Amino acid sequence: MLLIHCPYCEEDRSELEFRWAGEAHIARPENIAAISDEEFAEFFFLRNNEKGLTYERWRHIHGCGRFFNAARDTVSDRFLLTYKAGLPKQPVPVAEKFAAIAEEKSVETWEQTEGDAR
Amino acid sequence: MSASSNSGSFRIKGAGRHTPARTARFTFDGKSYTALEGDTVASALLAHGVHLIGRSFKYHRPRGILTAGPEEPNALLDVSRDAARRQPNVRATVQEVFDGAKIASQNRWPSLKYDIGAFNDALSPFFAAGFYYKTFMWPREAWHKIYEPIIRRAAGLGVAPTEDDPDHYASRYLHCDVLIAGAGVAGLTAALSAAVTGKKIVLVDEQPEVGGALHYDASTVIDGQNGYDWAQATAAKLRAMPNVTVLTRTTVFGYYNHGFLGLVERVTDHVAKPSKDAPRERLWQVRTKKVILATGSIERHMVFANNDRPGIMLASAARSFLNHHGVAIGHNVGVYTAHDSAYEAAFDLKRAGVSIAAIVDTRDKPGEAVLAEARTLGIDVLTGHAVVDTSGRHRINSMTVARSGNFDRRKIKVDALIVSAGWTPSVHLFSQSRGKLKFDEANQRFVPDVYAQNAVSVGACNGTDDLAELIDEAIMAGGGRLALSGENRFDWTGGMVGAGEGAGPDHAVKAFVDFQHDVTAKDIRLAVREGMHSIEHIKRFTTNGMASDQGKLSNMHGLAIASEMLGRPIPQVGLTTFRAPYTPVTYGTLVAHSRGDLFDPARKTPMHALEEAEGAAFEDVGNWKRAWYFPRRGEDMATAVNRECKTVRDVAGVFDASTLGKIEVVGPDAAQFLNLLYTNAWDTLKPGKCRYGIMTREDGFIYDDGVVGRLAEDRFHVTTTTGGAPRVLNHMEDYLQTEFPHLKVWLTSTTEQWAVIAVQGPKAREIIEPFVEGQDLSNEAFPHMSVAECTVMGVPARLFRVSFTGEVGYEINVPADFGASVWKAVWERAEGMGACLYGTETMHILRAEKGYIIVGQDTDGTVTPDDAGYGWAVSKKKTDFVGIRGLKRPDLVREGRKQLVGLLTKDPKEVLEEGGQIVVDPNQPKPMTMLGHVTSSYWSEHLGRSIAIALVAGGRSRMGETLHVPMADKTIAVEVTDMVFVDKEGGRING
Amino acid sequence: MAETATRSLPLSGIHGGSATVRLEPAAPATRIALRVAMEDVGTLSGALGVDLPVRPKTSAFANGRTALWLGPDEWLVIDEGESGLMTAAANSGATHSAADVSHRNTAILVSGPGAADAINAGCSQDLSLEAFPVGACSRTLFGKAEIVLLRTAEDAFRVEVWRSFSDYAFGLLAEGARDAAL
Amino acid sequence: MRKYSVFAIAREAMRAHKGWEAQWTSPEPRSSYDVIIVGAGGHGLGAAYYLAKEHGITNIAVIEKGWLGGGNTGRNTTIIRSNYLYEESMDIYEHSLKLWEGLSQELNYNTMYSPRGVMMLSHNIHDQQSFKRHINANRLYGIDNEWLTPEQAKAFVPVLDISKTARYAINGAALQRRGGTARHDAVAWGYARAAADRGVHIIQNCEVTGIRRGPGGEVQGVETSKGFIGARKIGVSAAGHSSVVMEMAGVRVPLHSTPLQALVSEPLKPIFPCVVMSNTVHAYISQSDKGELVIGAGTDQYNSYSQTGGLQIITHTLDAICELFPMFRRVKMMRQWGGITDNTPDRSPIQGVTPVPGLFVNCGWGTGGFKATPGSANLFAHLIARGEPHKLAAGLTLDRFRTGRLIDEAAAAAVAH
Repeated sequence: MLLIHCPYCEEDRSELEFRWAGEAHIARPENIAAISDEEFAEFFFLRNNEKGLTYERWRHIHGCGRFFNAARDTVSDRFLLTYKAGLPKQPVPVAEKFAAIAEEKSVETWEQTEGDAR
Repeated sequence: MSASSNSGSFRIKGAGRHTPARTARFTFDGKSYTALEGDTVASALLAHGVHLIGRSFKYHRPRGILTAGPEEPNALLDVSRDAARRQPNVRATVQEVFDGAKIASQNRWPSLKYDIGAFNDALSPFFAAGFYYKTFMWPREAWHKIYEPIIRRAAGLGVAPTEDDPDHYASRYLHCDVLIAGAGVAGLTAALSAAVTGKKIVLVDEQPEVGGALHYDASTVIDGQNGYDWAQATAAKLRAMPNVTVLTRTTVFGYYNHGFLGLVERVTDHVAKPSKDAPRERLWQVRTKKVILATGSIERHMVFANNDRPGIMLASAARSFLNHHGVAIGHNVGVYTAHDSAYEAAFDLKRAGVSIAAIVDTRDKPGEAVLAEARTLGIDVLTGHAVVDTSGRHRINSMTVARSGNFDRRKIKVDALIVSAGWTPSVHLFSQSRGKLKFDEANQRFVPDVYAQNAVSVGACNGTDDLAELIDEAIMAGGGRLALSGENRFDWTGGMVGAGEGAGPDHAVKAFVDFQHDVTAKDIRLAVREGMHSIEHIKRFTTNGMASDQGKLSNMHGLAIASEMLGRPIPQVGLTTFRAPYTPVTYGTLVAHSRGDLFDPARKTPMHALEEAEGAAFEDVGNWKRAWYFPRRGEDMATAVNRECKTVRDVAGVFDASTLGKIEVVGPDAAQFLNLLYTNAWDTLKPGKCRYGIMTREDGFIYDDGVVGRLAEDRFHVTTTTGGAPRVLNHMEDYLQTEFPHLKVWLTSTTEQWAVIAVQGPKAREIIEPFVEGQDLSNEAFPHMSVAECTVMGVPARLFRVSFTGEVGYEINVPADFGASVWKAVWERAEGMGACLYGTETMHILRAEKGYIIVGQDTDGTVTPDDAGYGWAVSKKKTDFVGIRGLKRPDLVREGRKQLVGLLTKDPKEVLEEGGQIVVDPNQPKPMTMLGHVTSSYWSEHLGRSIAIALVAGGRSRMGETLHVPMADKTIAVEVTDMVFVDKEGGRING
Repeated sequence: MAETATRSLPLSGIHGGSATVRLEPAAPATRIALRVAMEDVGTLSGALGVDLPVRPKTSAFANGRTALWLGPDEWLVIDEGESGLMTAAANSGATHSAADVSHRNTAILVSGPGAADAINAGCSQDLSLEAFPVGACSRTLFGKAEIVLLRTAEDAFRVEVWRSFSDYAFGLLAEGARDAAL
Repeated sequence: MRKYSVFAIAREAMRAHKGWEAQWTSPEPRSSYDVIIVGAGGHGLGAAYYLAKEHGITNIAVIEKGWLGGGNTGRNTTIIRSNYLYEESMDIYEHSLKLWEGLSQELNYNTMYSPRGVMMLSHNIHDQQSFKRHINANRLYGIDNEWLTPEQAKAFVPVLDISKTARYAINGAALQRRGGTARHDAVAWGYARAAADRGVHIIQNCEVTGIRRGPGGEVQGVETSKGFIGARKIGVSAAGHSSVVMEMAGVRVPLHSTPLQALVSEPLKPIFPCVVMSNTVHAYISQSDKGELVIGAGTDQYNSYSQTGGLQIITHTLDAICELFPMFRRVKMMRQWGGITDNTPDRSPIQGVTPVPGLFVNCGWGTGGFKATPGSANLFAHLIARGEPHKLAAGLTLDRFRTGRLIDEAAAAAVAH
């Protein structure tokens, strides 16, 4: 059960209060009626599904009700930062980034623990 | 040795910490025994000389008690308080005896002593690891029909409970600064150190009392006093501090993400007569800032031929039984070890009057100190020797000893044998937290290396053996200042992993690595020979470590044997992952309060009780209970529904529509927002009017629908489907907050603010008229699709003139607490006028007769507004709305899409099955080409025939065409028609 | 028609609790769900006679009215009397949304030394006085129901819950209360 | 390859099982192959086997970053069924089920396919309508699936609670008798052994780190932790990691990788005769040959490659299981674990060509890929060998997300496992 910092409530809360809302910073095309089938498919279906640093949206649905953005490492599930909706993509502070890389290396992934000889 | 009391002839007078006068009676396989309070089932049985406890999984070999803790693989029992409170697979070494306990052995038939299944042991040469992958394949059906049932019956251990569990379980969330797992010397010291900082501390231990290894280790002195006494005093001190919670009989079973841990507390399983209010177990869900892991270590057994006989036991277990429970495990005990700890067990036993047949040590050079002490006590030590075999059918009666590398063997008579191959740090929780282990080559063990969460390991689980060092480490981890001294009698040396001498050669020798699953050293070698080179493959092929003890004893041995066989060092072979739970956790505990009425909220409308009183049958719609139909005395469902349908069309009916979702959309940009969220246009809707709206997602498929009323320029009352309410609100919030944040509009769920009483039918107006104030109900003043704020029975109400039946219809919205009162009055009047109450079934039929769709029944997430025949609801003028682009994709505009149409069966009495599939040619071979399916189908009492709605490929171009619905027993011919079956002109609705 | 509708509360007649926890349904109250942008908070506060709190997880009380911060532009305003909250808001002159939710919610009062433990049977928030002091409030989950939790005293809470979830919430509180008394 | 049989076992029993040969070898990679398959799960190994057996291509490497069968093949709850709704789905799952029926004999490896029946519980009218839609479609397509009354369901699963007072009382069930379970490891191992026997190289502990492409954009081979390995055809069958591997070739696929958890109980004597699934209360359960109750939990809500999930997912699943089977409250969870599932927007798989010449993809099996193993592998082999999909898999293309021709089993309210 994740612990998530809500940038509106300014507090860490249990994942139970939140709902994941997909990849962040995918703007709905302003001229959506005019885009091509390919562009629509990309907008609506294609996602980065990053292994590592990902930007995503959450909604504090059983809390303040706000949607917000988060940067999370999908290998360690560590949150690097969260910030309010509407803000542009926030860079991950360098220290956090290094910590995340270190952590990603430090966590026992299944490849490491269950892999064969390396 | 004295048989001092009836609590067992193996009790040692003066030994142990239980009070002789406090006894408890229990039965084992029908025979009655007396135990002392504080005994585990294991210690109580051993006190009576009972060593044969169970049978193994595969070979049904006789098994005894190997350990004194939760790592026990053999002594698994069925423990019951009464018929409904029966628990299989209970560890005898953990379960405390309570007065009246009924205990039985498992996995044997007809009895523990004479078990038919033991025949498997004789056939064991055939049952090598993975043998079942290589046979049982012929003929094809035989696996499922013959072999598998036999294997299943032989496998499994305990018998599942067959009655509903009458006990209850509790759950609690808990927050703290530091959680300390394990209350041995390290955990207690860390707790003391952390407690003085004022932080909120939770100290957890799985045993009934704190102390950990001090339970058996009687020679350790801490702070100048006996270690165990120090532990109890320290716990008392901690308990008295307001910032400390001490939980005993509580296991930290899982260490999850972000400082979240699962604990299970066993509250009543040790109590003879538990209070009714006490839960059997309590689940603690803890969120902590820091974890101190003080989980200790687990002693390993020695791997050698026939190392599994009852009476063979870990050295530390023998010490626990003696020093804590006051029970000797035998009269003449042998010792086989590769580690000094077993010597201390021998010393304790010897001093208690038990004779020690010999200490057999694989090492040439055991620790000097223990060797000297053995000499002093006159114990025979055979260094550089191995135990290569044992004998004894239901209990060991001799061990066969050989000098290393020598074929000369001699038998030594024993009635018990204690073993130790050294200690494995308990890194389970550390590993669950996703920390990374490193291999300590010198001591052949894995210890914590890199932490993934804010945790620290102290003591034996961290590979810290020296007591002074351990205390320093624990104080440091706690973060406080503390002066504490500790003294051990002996510093231990030694240890080995893998098979000892006598575990091979492979033919016919069973040297067990994993007791419960009967995995032997040769099984592991076989796996490697067969190409299983990854430890995970070896585990899965042999099932080593997959039994209910999850490899607490077997993993390191298995790994070492594989490593030797592969010729690769242990860290290169890898380690299987430690998974939660640390020890098995009762489902009931994980479920806790979520059972029965609290399993899932049953949402009821304000009128529910009144409907119940009228005899309503209810159906589940999402979380809601909705009145389904109102049978009168003697009516079955069909009769009741036919009556309701007819009455509504002829007179009127009263219906509870409260569950419909309602969203208050308020703000200057409200219309603009709805324009973007619905396919329809809303700026043209005048206050006081309603419109039916369709909502699509970006993909263009129907997502929800409902009537929207405009109450004012800046205020809309939006309704949604019952099941769709939460997701529609979330969907709207998503767009409002993240795509259209510039719009000044807010959304509030008002579903439950309003009780909604629908009155439909020719007499609807007449029925409601006397209750309504402040609104002229005439057709001119309040035509179909109107909304007004007015007063009903003196309370502010929202009145809608809407119809989901095709008749004149009103929906009275009153504040929910008034719902019952208004309903009662309206129904009283309606009943007097010959109207009826009707439920969702009648509602479904009446709307189908009019061709109104139900989203989720007639549509399924693949249907566009046009497919549903609602193309008119998609604005052609708007330049944007959610779904505008998705609707134009090639597949959504192609010819031949499935469209909603009406179906009339050729035989008017025939009612189609909802879900029936439609074909052109019913005689075509399978697989048939299907055109679509029946989405709604009913008997229409009003029409005196059946009607149906269906999704049919190219449906609207097939009007009049005959199609077929092939059923299992017949084929039903149908004609494609329009979807409106009643009052096509729509005159009634405006009546 | 002369007959006037009477009000029946969802939890009327229910009672429960344990040696350390008292559970009782709250008296009927007037409530609005209030939404207003930051710049108009002052205006609305004036109109309602209670300062809408702007710090997360806090509430304010004045003139018989309690305003609970639920989100950055969202408050639940509770008046335990029959008051004109809607009218007061409407007369503020500022752009806002007020929806009457007096009957959508009902409330359960939880008090006694075991109150926090009882609520922690299903609520994942830290209810220690440091983390959740008197006056603190939050929307959160209680088991499988959403609630708004307000601490009214060191050992007393008000649990606001949608009416159709109130049976469930009361039932779970009763279980929590039983366990908290052990 | 030495044939497995009861006689072989008897012979080996006489000599302490010293004569068994390795089931597969661990060769060093060649510099190039005709075909490289990324991912040695059941789907990838099976595809290699069918390429060798049915298409005469044996110069194949299956490259696996961990140990073979260690991904979702070895982590799932082994449910097999084919009673899907849409023709595209029925085609592939029924093809698969037919292969399951003869797989042990085909591979000379006991995969323990056990047609013990898969029962889906209906709790309300909506479930009933949906199940009957499935049953009718299945029947006209030649796939068994039948409606049971609550009493018939109880007769089939005696421990089922069919009382009317249950929170979500059962109003019927759909049963596919040919559905059931199989032994997951045996499927991977059986394919590995049979493929290796035909000359396929299975290269474990070798991580693909890049896909090299030629001047025309066509694939030339893969960069790996063991160096570059050439091939003109690459099939990606990497389950939860499909996005990561496809990204190496610059191809984006509509996938979410999500943790999916499962758990087993302590071993019990036979109590549960088949597979039972319930969509309404979100749970599925069966009993393994070892006696463990095998229970599938739901997916966690967020993207993750961590293979760990939240405890709340497990507790919610057990809530439901204990509601359906109240006597299991005293049973104990022995082990929980997680896998990474790759989920598409319409919950149907993607198998087909990609915009990159020579690159083929098989992914998006979500929570239900195990049942498809033989069928998917068989058709993937066809795709790689012929360069175009078999007609049974023709609807599974990437292009459907452009045209909107989705195969929305989730929307059709099928149980998605």
